Parts: sequence; structure tokens; C-alpha cells
Amino acid sequence: MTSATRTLQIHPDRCTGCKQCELACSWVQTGTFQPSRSLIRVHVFDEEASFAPYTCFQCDEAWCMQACPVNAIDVEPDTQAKVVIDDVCVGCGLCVIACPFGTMFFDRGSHTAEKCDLCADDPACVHACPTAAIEYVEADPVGWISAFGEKVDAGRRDSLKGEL
Amino acid sequence: MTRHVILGGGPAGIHAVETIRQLDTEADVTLVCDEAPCARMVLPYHLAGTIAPGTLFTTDDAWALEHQVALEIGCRAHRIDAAAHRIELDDGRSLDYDRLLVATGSSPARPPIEGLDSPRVVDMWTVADAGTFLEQDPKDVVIVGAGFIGLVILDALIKRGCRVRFLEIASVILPRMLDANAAGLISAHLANKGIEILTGEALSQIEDTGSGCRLTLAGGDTLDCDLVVMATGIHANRGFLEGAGIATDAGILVDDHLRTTDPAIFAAGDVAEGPDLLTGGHAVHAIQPTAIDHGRIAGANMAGLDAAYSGSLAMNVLHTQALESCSFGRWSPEGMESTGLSNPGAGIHRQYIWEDDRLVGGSLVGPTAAVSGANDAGMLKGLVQTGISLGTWKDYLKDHPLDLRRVYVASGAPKALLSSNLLTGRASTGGGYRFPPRPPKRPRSTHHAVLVTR
Amino acid sequence: MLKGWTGTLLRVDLTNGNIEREAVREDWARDFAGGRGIAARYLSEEVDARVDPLAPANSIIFATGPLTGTNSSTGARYMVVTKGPLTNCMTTSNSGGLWGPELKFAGYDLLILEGRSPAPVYLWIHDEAVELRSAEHLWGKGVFETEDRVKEETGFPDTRVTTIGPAGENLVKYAAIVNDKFRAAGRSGVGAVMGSKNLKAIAVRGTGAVEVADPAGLMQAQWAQKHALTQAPLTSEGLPGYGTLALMNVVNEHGALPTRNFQQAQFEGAEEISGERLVETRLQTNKACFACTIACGRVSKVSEEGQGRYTLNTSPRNWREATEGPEYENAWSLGADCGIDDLDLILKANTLCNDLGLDPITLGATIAAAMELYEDGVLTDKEVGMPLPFGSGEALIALTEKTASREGFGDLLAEGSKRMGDALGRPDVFMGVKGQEFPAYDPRAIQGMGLGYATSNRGACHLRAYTISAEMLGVGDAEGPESPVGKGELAAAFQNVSTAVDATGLCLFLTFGVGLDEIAPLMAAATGHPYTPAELELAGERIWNLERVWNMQAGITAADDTLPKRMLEQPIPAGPTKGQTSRLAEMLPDYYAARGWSEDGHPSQEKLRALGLG
Amino acid sequence: MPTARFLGIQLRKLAGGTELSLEGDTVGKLLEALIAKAGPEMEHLLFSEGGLSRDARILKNGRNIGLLDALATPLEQRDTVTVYFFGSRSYPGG
Repeated sequence: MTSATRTLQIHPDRCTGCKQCELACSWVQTGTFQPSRSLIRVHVFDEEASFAPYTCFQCDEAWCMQACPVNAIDVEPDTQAKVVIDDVCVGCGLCVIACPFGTMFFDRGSHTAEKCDLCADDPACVHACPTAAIEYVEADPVGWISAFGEKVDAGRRDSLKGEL
Repeated sequence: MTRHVILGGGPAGIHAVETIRQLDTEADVTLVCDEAPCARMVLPYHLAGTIAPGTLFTTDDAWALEHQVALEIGCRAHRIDAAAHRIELDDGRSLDYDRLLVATGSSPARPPIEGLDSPRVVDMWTVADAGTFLEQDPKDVVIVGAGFIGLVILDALIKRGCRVRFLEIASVILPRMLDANAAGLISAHLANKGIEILTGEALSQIEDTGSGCRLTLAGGDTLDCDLVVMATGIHANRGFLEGAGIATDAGILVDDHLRTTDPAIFAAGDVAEGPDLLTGGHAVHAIQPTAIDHGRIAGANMAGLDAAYSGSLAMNVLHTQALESCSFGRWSPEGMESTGLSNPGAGIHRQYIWEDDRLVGGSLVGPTAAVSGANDAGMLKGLVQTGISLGTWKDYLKDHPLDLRRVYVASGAPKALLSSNLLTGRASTGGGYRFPPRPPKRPRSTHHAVLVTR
Repeated sequence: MLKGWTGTLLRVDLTNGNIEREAVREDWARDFAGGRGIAARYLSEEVDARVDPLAPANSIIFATGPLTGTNSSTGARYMVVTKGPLTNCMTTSNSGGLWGPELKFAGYDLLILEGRSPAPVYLWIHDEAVELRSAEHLWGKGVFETEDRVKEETGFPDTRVTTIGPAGENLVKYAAIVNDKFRAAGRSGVGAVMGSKNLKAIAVRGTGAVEVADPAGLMQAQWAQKHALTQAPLTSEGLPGYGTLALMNVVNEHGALPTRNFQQAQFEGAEEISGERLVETRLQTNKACFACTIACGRVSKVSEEGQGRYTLNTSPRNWREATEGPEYENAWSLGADCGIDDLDLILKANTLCNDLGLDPITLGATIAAAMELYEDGVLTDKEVGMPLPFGSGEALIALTEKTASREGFGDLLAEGSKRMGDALGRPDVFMGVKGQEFPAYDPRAIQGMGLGYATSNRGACHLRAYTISAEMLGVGDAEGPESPVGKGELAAAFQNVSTAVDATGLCLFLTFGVGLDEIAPLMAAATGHPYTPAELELAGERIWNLERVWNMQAGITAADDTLPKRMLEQPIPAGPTKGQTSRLAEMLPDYYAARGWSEDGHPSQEKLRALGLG
Repeated sequence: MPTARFLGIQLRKLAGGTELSLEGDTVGKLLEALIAKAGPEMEHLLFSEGGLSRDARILKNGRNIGLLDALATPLEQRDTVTVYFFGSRSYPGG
């Protein structure tokens, strides 16, 4: 993680699954409410009572950026966000399958790839979250996603125990 | 000062150049390429006319200047004198190297059929091929070969207003990307859109009629069209290696540092047979993501870094008339345990291929909202790529094939992925082979201001 | 067309499988504001009020509001409007979750479903593509399994499903329609109407957009709305913290918690089934419906002690230990009203209701009435098939399942407590209005609430005029709960406002934090029509009168605006409200006057003309 | 002594129990005794707005003291005072 850059730090224990972040994100993308275009997606895992917004980690490897055949993805210098340059992107979809986090999307309307660009250092989802489950701070995202994964995993294992 | 020679200006070569340059600002770097380096994945969009021609090319003088690369464009390697560390070019010149990268890629493989020399019969492999096609501006096209290369240009041709028919010798389409069920679903979808796919049909002859082409099939039937696109496969460009003493099999054999059996020679991309992530053996994966991985790993090692490659993963993504498909790793369930769901009526297919409790492959077919508009394509890749043991989650995914997200999060794959990267802990930097000046800073959307103002 | 609306409705004739898209009438959209209103307008235009609710000639309408699918807090709601088999009145059952917004994103404001399919089907809406598919293989399946299987058949992880369970198929008079597994259009038997049409489920995947007229205005209004919700203790702390179950101890302390079929008004076991107890021992997290910044939903697990006794594997494919709920009303009906103080058992029964597609309020109340009959000796072990004293959790669980399948005694329970009481010669055990059972507030203890029940267009309902806040919680300057003074006007005003809120696509709970002053700017900015608070309230009144007129055509008269004898004549026996009865007779004339209706409860021609209904 | 009963987990924690016996011959006196025992945070909660907080609800034997004599409502030994917080803006019209 490049120092002094901020990431979207998620607090799954605060998330209620309301999807206000999806509404805000899609609003920023389209000027309408269209969650199918949101670049942040809320996972609602009821059985484990675990909810969390989920979006690009702005990972070091930048699989999407590396896979792009036309360099339509670049690193924004101020934020270290990996951003899609719309008029360069041809829409081949390679980034979508290269990203092992599932946070690259393809928009059928514009035929271009879309990803979280941290709203140029002022993420709208952070504004919209009513419970401060999304914060924009200096932090390593490995922490929250690991703990969240463990919780979801444990929920399943516990419940399996009950079935035996 | 180390002399690096890179043969081939495809993605493997370009990424190698850039990686070398990032690690060693002093080295001497020469790139040899028979045509101006371009991005082959972009050809369909060039055909469709939806992009600026400049987008095709991946280098220019400014790039060469910025990266201090000597560009040798318009020539090919003719022979390697491995003992002398010298490469002879087809224009009679020769270059000495300390480290050589063979990234010469592949070329279309043409079947032995009469009439292929007609100008109305084109491959779709180079910018020049596309130029030949665009000059003739055909309205009725037969594509010979319904594999990835043939199908990837379909949308572009439809957009140009072409009638498109496919001729495929095998009984199914996309045999190297999807299993028969999934492929059948795409065939049916295309048939519904009025696109003919003639499978199980061998081509015996092509005749230039002066105004078009007449194709004669093995059974005697004929097809008339304006132009034929040959898309019957590719073969690696490695003829010039004969006698160089480098071990080859399906491609040039390389170790996990992308080094051939000659320690001064590396190979990358379509021409290389490198580590296979899934099997631990070797494989040729002639795809863009592998070429890039290869180029970066080879470049890093050529520049003196000790970067080991865990192996390449086959993957493909295809848009065919609003139906999307993608596959990762093992695409064929033959002899494997596979689970998933299939709903041909809705154009929906999901397949997970297992080895014990690990995903070793899978595929998704469906509308955008089900494939690349969801998190699932990438997550499937992440699970195959990490090869993480899913334990009891395997049973869950069998029962709930749509609920990949939960399995992915619980698997710990994101943690594993965030904690590793290709070049031994070095973060990727932007820039790449981008042409200066760099694109402007991405502005905030105008809707953003409306939302956040209180 | 007004923005906020998609402008399109989908009309499906199940008899012949015709599916048509139609433009929504803009004048109706404007005047009836949305959801509950415009659906009532279409129903009144298209369906004869005297229709048998379970006949093909009845239609069932699913309607969203202009704010459904926007980022206005609580913009999640959809309404199911039809003639209800429990009440024979127009019913308007409301649900949250994710389904309603998804319908909007698919491009439809309303679905109008007509006729009866010759065989079980489900409707699959994927944006413009709409088809009816066979549901033969789903018939008989519970809600949870149906949702999972339908979702899989559509192939989209984000498909939303609203469905009936076995109860709806078996035409249980109070079968619910359940979406997202735990959100229900619960009351009046809307699920039976769906079942009567052989329609098992409606699956929706919408990838489109909801557009608004004045983005800047909407953003300003929604921030103001959300800010107000964070300032009001109930929407910022009470509901997120305890859910609606916050009310259990409160209502009990006030002596208004109906107990053992309204034989008492305080329950000694209230603390055991309270929000406090749920939070301390069973709550996993709170959960929001789409766009809701309150998040009153409960995700709960049975307690450590309850484990093993009450496994919640009601469906092998789905829910494990965690479940949702219970809401206050359900914890009351399945708990206090049946004399049951075991929260684990209530969780199990509530989960069963969700899976089987039953309205837990009427179910619990009907079983409570049966318990009274059992204790009175009218029902015996033989008839019921088991002992049925108050407090019997075993009986509650067993009879819940038997009701959904109409097996044995369940067949009579499936008719609701009014028909059951009539059949057994004890009509006095029915505690409700117009065939529908009361919810969880004793109308003797809270006078305005009794008036609201009596005059509700869909039978007894707490959501038509929630005067609790004004009367019991001492907000505003209304008279106290024991006083009939001013309650006519109060109930009418609450009814109008609640109806307007229901029309917008927002959730009524929001009114614990904001009023029409905050809602009108949202509506104006979203639609582009300059709604004022007064105009919205007027729309509420218009809708209310429309429902009333239609109900009167269906045969409802002022005589139906009444309460059971027990409420009118039998005083509360003990507790803070000891000695109180409902003083309905004193309040009704005030109410009719406040409404501008005749003394016999007919909307006057003058009133109807003023509302544009004449 | 009259009994004070508390609803809500936070309030119970602050008060030190679900039910307490507290001195006081009026509701006001009883609340003073409660504050003396529970501390300034309780005072802040109950009386933050000059008088009784808008969202505080005090019942004497189930009757809202707002409908009785407010803080002056007299108490006898066997009376129960219920304290809870339940806020709401009135609607309609607001």
C-alpha cells in the first residue's frame, strides 16, 4: 500500500444492507438511480447476519490495469486509484475477467469498463452511508475483508455443526 | 551495460521492455518487430469503426524516447547464433545481446485448401489484415472457423451491416473456451439472431469468382459470399529457432523465470510454453493476460530481479450479440466433477469444475447483468487463481450455484490476493506504454456535486 | 409523464397469458400520488366491487410509488391492492425489502394481474422481457425454497422474488405474499388472491433507472429528511436498536397490551418477549430495507437454551440458525395474545409464517380465539387434535403448519377467527373489524386506536391511523388515551396522512421522524409536480374516500364501522386501564363529521366532488 | 417506597437495574432520588431541555404524568413509576 493514500475502509458490523451507497454510486455514474450500474455492491449474507459494501480495493497489482490491451486504465496520482479512461477503453472486457476481486464491471450502454475511482478523492458512497460503515481513511483493506470473510465462513461452519 | 534484445512487439514484448526499463534505467534495449506494435484485442473494434485508429498502436516515437528503446520495426529475426549471443535479422543485419527475449507470438494457421491465395480470403490477425478487409468493405462474409478468433469479430461485422455465416469443421463452436452445452447455448442464441453456423462442415475449396468467393464444402454444397475470413487457429512463430539448441514442445519451454534452456534467452507470450498455474506442468496459453504476465516476469528477470511465476491461467471473455461468456482454467468438464446450473431458454449457464474441494475452472454465459455486470466473473477467476480449498463451501456452492459471492468472501481469497502480486511485492505503477501527454486527471462527475452538497 | 414514475404499467391476463405494456394515466398518477392511491384508482375502475375476491374477475395490483427506488430514506415500498378474501373489502397490503424497487428498475410502476391461469405459473420480468413460466414444480413449496429456485431458474444472483407459500395456494383467508424471504404484504389474504389465480411468484430483475425531475431539489430534500430521521430518537435509536419490538414493554406498561384474546390488557410475560430481551439474548444485527436509513429489521437467532428445541431449518436449502424478526405485532399475536412468553418459540412460529406465507397477526389471533374456545370447553382435544390451552407453544407450532395446509382443525383456522367463531356458535371470540383481526393495541385502552380500527377501510389495522404516538406517547396536544374527545378528527387526519405516505412509496415508520413537510419536497423534486403538504394530505383523503366508496359498493355499511362487544361492553379487568371500554359511539359521529360524511357514514356528494371523485 | 421501572437497555444500565425502590412523595422527588443515585448522566437525559426532556416518558401506574400533574404528581408507597425514552414528532401537520 502506498503510504499516505486513503482507501475505502469498510465496517461490516455497521452495515445494515440499505444500499444507499449503491444509490449514491449509481447516481454519480448516471444522474439517475440505477443500482445495476453501481460500482459498489452490498453483500447481504443473511444467514451469517453479515452485511458489507464491497468495491475495488485499489489493489497493488492492479490486474485490470495490467490486462488492458490499450492502457485505458491508469493510476490517478493523487489518490492511487486505478481509473478507467473512458474514451480510450474499447470495451473488450479483459479487465473484467482479469480482476480476481470481481470489482470490474462492463456497462452495456456505453460498452466500456467501469470501476470505482474513489470519486476523485471524495467518495460519494461515504457521504451516503447512514451508519458510517464506509470510511475513507488511511488503512489497509486486508484487515476488514479478512475479518469479514472469517465471520461469513464461521457462520456457515457453526450452522453445519447444528445440522450434524 | 546489459544489452537486451526483445523480439516481438506484442503485449509480451512491450511489457518486457517497460519492466526492464523500470528496473534498470541504464540498460540498452532494442525492440524488433515486423509491424508497428499493436494491440490485437482491439482489431474487432477497429473493424467496427468504434475507436480512433491511434488506439490500435501501443508504441510511438515518444514512447521509444521515454523508455530509451531502439525500435527496429519492419524486420524479423532470421536465425539465432546462441553461442555468439547474436541474432540475425531477415534484412541481413544482426544484433548482439546479453539477454534475448523471444516474444514473436503466433500466426494464423491455414488449412491446406485450394484457393486461399485470393485477396478475397483474409486472416484477421494484423492491422494489415483488417486494412484488407476494410478496403473491400464486404457485405456478405463467411468466417471459416467458429472459435474465439472467428466469433470475436462477429459483433463488429454485424455492426458494419454484414451478413455473417460461420463454417466450422467440428460439431460445436468455441471448443477451446466452453463446453458443448454452453457453446450450444451461444449457437442457439446466434441462430435466433439469424446468424448461420454450419457445424460439422469441412471446406474443400475456395474459388474467386471475380466479384466474390464461392466456397465448396466436402459434401459438395456451395456458398457464395463477398469475402472469406480464415479463423482456423494459430501456430507459434518459432521457425527461426531451428538449430539454436533451445528445447521446445508445444511452444518454447521456459521455467518459472521464463528462461529457456539457454540461460541468456527468455521466451514469453504465445510462443512460450510456460508454467501452468493449475497443473504445475507446462502449457501454451495464447491469450493477452498470459502474454502480459510473461512479459513482466521475463523482463524483471532479464533486468536481474528474481521473480518466479506461479503460472498462467487460461481465460477468455466474449461478447456475441448481447450474450456474454467467459471461462477460466479448465473449461471442459470431461473427466472432472462439475456443478452449476443451466437455463438454455434464458441464455444462462454457470459451470464450476472441481478438483477435490478446489475450483479449477468454470464458465459463465448470460446477459451482461449476469456476467460482467455482476461481481461473479472476477470472483470465479479469483477462486480458480488462488486455488483455495473451499471445504464445506463446495457443497454450498453446489446447492446454491448463484451465490458465488458468499463463497468467495468466506474462502479468504481476497486476503490471499491482496497479500500477493506478480513482481515480488512491487506495486504496479501506471503509465505503461501510454503515449504522453498522460490523460488528464479524471474529474468528478457533475452529479457528484449535486449529491454531496447539503 | 411525471418523473419518478416509469410511466409504464404491465398488464398480465393470466387466463390467456397475454402480457401488455400500457402507459400509466398521468392525471391519476398526479392526483393519487402513487402506490396505494393509483392502484386503488385502477382497481375501482376495472373491478366490480361485488366480485368474489377469489374469482378470476378480481384483479391483483402490485404498485410502487414515485419515491420507490430513489435514495429518499425508506423508498422501498410496494403495495398489493385487491379485494381481500378475509374482509371482502379493498385491501392495500404494503411491503418493503428489495422487490418493489427492482420492479421500478425493470421499468414498471404497476403490475395488474387479471384472470386465472389454467395451471400454476410464475411471472418472470427481466427488464423489457416478460414471460409466464410454469410453476408446477414449485407448487406446494415454501417461500424460502421457492425464492431460491426461482432465482436460480432466472440465472441472476440479484433477481428479487415475491411469492406465496402453501397457505396462498390453499386459499388460507389470511395468506401473505412474501418477498425477499422475510418481507411481506401480509394482511387481508392477498396471498390467497394470488393463489386463486394460480400465480405462485413474481420474479424481477431490473437493470434500468429511476429518473427524477429536479435532482438538486431532491438531494436537498433527502438530506433534510435523513437528517431529521437522525434527530428523532425513535428513528435514530429506538427502531434501529429494538425494532418495532421496542413497543412490547411500553404498551404493556400502559396497560394496552391485549392478552389471551383480549381477556386482559397486560401480559405478565411481556418482558420475556420484549425488544430488550431480544437484543440481550438473540439479536445478531439490524437490517434495512432498500434505501432505509432507519433499519428496524431484526436478524435473530434462537437463544443458547432454545438450540435444539427450535431448529429453524424450515427449508433444507436455506435458512439456518439465523432468522428475521419478530416484529412487535407478531411477537404479540404469537406471544401475548396466545399467552406464550417463549421468544424462541415465537421466532420459530414467525419463521414458519414467513415460509408458509401466512399473516402472523391473524394467525396468532385466530389461534388465540381458538384457545379461548378450548378453555371454555367449546373446542375439545378431539376436534383440535391436541390440547389447546393458552400458553401452549406446541399447539401454536403444530397448528401453524396445519393451517397452511388446511389439514384437520387447520382447515377451520384457515378461515380466520370471525368465520371460525361464527361456525362454532361463538361470534364473540372474534376480536377484529370487518373480518380482520386486531393488531397489538387494546382499543379500550386507547380510544383513538379503537376508532381507527373501526373505520379502517381494510378491517382492523394499526397502520391506517397510528394514533398511538399522539394519544399514548404524549406527542402533540391530543387528549389522553382514555378520552374520546377530539379523536374523530385525530383519526381522520392520521388516516389521510398515512394513506398519502403509503402512496409515495415511502415507509410509514418514517413518520416517527418526519412529516408531510419533509415528504412533500421529496415528491415535488422527484415528480416535477409541485406537491405541497396540503396537496399530499388531500391526495390521502381522496384515496381514503375512493376506497370507502368502493367498499360501500361491495356492501360495507356504517354498521361495519364497529368493534366487538367485548370492546364496547366488557371493561378491562385489571391494570392501569382497568374499567375502560371503547367509547366508539361517542367518537364515530365526530369522525363522520370530520370526514364530511353523512351520519350514516356515506361520503357526501359534496365531499366527493371536492375531491374530484364525484 | 414507590417502585421505579425502566425500559430500554441503556436506561437500565444507567439506572443500575430494571426496577428500583426509590424515595419520593411526588414523581419529581422520585426522579431526584434517581439522579442522586445514578448520577449526572441520568440528569442530563431526563432534564436536558430546561424541563423534562421532550423524549422522556414518565408513567405513574401506567398513566402518562403529562396527563396528571406532571412532576408534581403525588406518589404513594405502592405506586409504580415507569421511565422510558420514546421520541416522535407528531404527525399529521408536522
